[in-house]
Amino acid sequence: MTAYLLLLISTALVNNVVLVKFLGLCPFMGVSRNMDSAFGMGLATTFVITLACAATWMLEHWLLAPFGLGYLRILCFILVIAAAVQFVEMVVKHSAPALYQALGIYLPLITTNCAVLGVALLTVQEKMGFVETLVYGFGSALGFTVVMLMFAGMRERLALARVPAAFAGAPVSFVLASLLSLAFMGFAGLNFQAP
Amino acid sequence: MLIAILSLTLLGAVLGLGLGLAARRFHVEGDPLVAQIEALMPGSNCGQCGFPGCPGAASAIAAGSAPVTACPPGGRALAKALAEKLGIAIDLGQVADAGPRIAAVAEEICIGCCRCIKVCPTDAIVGAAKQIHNVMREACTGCGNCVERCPTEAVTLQPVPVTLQHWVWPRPQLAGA
Amino acid sequence: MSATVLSAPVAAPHAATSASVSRVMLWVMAALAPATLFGFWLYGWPAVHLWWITIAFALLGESLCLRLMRRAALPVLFDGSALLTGWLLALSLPPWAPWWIGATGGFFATVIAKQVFGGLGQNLFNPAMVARVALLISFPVQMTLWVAPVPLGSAAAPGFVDGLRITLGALPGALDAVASASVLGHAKTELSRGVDLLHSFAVSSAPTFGLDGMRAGSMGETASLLLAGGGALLLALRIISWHIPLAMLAAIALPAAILHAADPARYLDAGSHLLAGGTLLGAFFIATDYVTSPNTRAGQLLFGAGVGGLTFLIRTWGGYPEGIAFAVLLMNALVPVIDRYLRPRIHGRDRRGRALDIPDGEGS
Amino acid sequence: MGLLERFFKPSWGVHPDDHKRPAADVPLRTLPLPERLYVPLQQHVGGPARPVVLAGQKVLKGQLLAEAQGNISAPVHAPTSGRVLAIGEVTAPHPSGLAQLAITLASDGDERWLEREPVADPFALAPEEIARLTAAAGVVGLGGATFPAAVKFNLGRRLKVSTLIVNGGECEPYLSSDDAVMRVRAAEVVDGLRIVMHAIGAANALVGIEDNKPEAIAAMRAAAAPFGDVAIRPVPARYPMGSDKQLIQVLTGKEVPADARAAEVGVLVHNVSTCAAVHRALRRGEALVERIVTVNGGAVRAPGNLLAPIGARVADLLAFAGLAAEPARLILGGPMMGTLLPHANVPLVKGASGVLAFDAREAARPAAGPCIRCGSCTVACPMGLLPLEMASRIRAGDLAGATGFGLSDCISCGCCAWVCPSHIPLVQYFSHARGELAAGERARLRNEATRRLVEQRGERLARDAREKAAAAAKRKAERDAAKAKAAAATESAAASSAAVSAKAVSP
Repeated sequence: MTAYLLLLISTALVNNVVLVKFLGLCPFMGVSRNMDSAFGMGLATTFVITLACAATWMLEHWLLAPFGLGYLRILCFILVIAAAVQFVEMVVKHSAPALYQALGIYLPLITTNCAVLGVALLTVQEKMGFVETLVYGFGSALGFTVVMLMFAGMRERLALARVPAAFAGAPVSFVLASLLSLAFMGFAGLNFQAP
Repeated sequence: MLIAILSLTLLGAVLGLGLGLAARRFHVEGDPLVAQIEALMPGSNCGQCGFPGCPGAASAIAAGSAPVTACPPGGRALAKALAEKLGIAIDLGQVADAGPRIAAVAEEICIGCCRCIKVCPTDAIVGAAKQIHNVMREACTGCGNCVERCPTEAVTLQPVPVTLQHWVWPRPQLAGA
Repeated sequence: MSATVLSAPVAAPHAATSASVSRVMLWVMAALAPATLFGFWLYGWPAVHLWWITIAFALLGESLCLRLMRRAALPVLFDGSALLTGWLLALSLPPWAPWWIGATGGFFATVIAKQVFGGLGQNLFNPAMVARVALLISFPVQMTLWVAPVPLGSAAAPGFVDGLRITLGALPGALDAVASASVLGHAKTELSRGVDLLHSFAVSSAPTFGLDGMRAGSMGETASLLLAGGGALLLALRIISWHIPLAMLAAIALPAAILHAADPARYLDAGSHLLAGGTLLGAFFIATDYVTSPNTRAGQLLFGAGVGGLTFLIRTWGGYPEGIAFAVLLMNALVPVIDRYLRPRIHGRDRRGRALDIPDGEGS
Repeated sequence: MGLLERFFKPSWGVHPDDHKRPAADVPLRTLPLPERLYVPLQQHVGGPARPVVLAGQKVLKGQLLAEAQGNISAPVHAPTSGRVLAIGEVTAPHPSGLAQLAITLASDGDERWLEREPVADPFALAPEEIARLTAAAGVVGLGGATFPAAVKFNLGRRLKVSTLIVNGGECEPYLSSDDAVMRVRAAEVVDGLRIVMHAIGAANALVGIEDNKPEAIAAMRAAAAPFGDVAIRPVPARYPMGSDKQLIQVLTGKEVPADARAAEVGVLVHNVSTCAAVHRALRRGEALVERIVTVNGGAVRAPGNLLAPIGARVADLLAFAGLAAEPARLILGGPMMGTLLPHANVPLVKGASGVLAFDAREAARPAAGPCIRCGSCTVACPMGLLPLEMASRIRAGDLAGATGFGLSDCISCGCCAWVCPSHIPLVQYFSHARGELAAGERARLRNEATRRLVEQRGERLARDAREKAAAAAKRKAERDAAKAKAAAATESAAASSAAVSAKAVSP
């Protein structure tokens, strides 16, 4: 149990997908204008990553590995992810039209969000067990959501600031992201094992 | 090879079936956006935007083929509301808006031809043939149709005077804050 | 009778408090002064030189940005905020650090962390801490070289000119002579070498410390009593409220006390955590920065607890011996989220913003 | 609400220097009757009054000049006897400097009252009758809100209010007009408030007076001593103690829900001066034609309280009190919530509790700086709002965001702007945003009205077309019928002629 908790913290904070691994930057910059849509995006991505991790684990261990179909891995994974995203899109459009509108193109683009495929491939690469894979995927997604929320909150405040013309818009957002990344370096080397 | 083809086919079929079922379960009717935009428009169907009335303009704006600044009577306020609805950023500075204006009839020039009455979308002009016409201020939307039709240039658009009831505190203009 | 017509109407109130931003800044500086002077005395002239260089470059960065943006520079410089930023940064630097550490840091703090975001009041991270973290990550060696106390007047203390030469990097070797380790750094290094705390602090070369502040550390962080006194002054003047400092100190001390009781060989005690490193400087002067802390009391408690908890986490299990700066930055990033979810209750409404119910039995 | 609330004890409000003395201690003086009086038609919340006099007409003091119009309105009466000069526009006591309709009166100096009809025992009257007489006397809330008093009576009776709260807080600095009323007319206030209690059916009354007015407290205690159901309650001096919601909470512990009226939690608030005016309206049969007003400020030579007729110019009051310096700023009301006057040639209205003439030192304001998020405003706000968040959104044009932070709950008390170390004019931001939102709401209503008109026009055009078509069809049918008839006739004629010819031929 403790091991899973530590894995969760490690994936969410120490090896944060966005700020440390620099995956999933597209929605990170794209849907972080306000906290509600950022949170919605975080939830959608969490769902997709966790589902995709579970599905790809089964695919890998029950289909690809036994039959030696390793070369089809990316193809199959993308197929599964795309289906999961399609499903999420339908659910969001049905139950939260406002969020659907706010997320816009970034919702279908979760398919090509490198964080999703990246996390799925990493779990295969690390040869994790099923529960470990789930925790890893969920932890990564949690880290993504937390950072999205933080960043969106700061950008909301930034929208009210008198940013110099040269930095207004995207530039200051990138400066902000870099400073946030700087802050997350504090988690580097976090190690709960006895020294 | 065969296994690869089979497994991919199977995967595709299963996922497709699942999505098909989900699509049925989470079906959404139509596009509510056009109706929402139409509700924001002035609704006078004056035609200054170049579309056949407000519903036409609403669908064009929803489809993105017309800018949110297309409606002159709506002015800056409408453009801002539409931009918010559609989630796009606009530069409000480019929208010409001299504040609300309404039509006024210069009584000494009016010949009572009734042409303005016929084009007014809100029946805001009263009068009869050979009688001086008058504008009901509450009903006028300032669309300007009557100004174009008046043969003697007796109808003009005049800014609505500011009264104590309508006066709004100006936003503080500060250098530092 | 006068019939002056004003050009633009001015809204009420037509009276105002006598407080002002620059007065607040002045008081904070006054509260910092004793600890700073103690640092000057303790670490000698190099510390003085580093201090003014850091402040000078902070002011330079600020005025350069204002020039570029064609805003009037003087009134902004005189509000004291850039000076205070440079000051706080200098206090968090190793006292004998070379001049370019202070210069880069001061410049970075006001330019990248503050003016790029729109200047005073609009920055999202504490400028001094952004600069400190950036320096720590870029120049880890220079940023972790501490000196043992060489009080002015003692034999080992460098003179004014030697001090300048040390700061300018023209006296190599001078630093090595008096190099020492900070308490937190010593504990972390020894632990990573497999020496537990009971043994590592038993040796005679181990850094000692008490309330007198006579130990190695950043320029302004060792004078615990003077810092606490400054904090008390700010609290008494109601410039800061007790919520952030108290929550932060408690969030460091509580887990430290519990874990130390459980395993004294692995975990430092609460007293060391409170006195060592930048805990007090951070609690009273850095975490309480208005701009980058929440604006409700409940939010401030949460913020303070977060800074304290993260500091303890990084100090105890992280890769860096000191975690105040990181913890402050991480919690700064959470401030908008905290502010959004912890709002004060509006009179006549419940916490979720709905109007209160009209009580039964009253009215109709 | 338990421990949490107790721990985060509200510490709202500010303590500005009150500057009430020495003006408050100067004996009450009476303003010599000015030659001209300008009585605005709207001195209250609600619809403007409709004039019932004509230019040139002679009127007596207390005579009705304009009658109430609509459900929420109040009449205005002649403040002295004389002749109506004109009914036209004068500059309103409003920061915009816009004009407002007023009746100009030339006084004849006789001060001849209209026949007054005092009520000997108001407690024998039905509550409705008290409300009617109060309304007829033009009594409105004199604390500054100027809500017609009688409307509130009826509301209180309908909602079965149990407690009347009498507001003697007067927390605004510089002002002491309520203080003067309580010192000089304590018996009238107590009698008036007992009449109000009778009118609304309240069982008891609490008079809240800030503890910086010991003389007023003593006078009121003496006047209220015979009445067990009237309690004088000193409250701590803290701005805005005189705000309804805050005073209710301090005196009764009740919190008025947002968007609800105080009467809905069983209390009703009336100002002490309003109570005195109710007493005069009933016991003396006098309409509200004069009030006690504080003239104060650094530019005034002899500050103090003046009894002045409604409609006197601010310039008249200042001239009487004397000016020590050219006023740098003129304010109607108190410094915290009062309105800036464009110049001194504006009339005194019923809701004006003070006229302040600030000298240059008092009027000087440091330039506003950027918000440093110090949170002073959130601590000071008596409503628990976040003024800094609202203002930053309004500055960026995000009115909806500001509304989300509770803009509609703001009472414009000015605590936030007073306490701001950056001197940001927060209240002006909020006033601006509210004005814009109201304008937007008006535009929306107008839009809806337009839509209805367009629909009606469409229907009319369709009806016209239908009728035209019907008429055309009818005409066509008639024509066809006529044609058919004619055709038939010609046919028959032809046939007959043929027959005739045939006949003619046949033989």
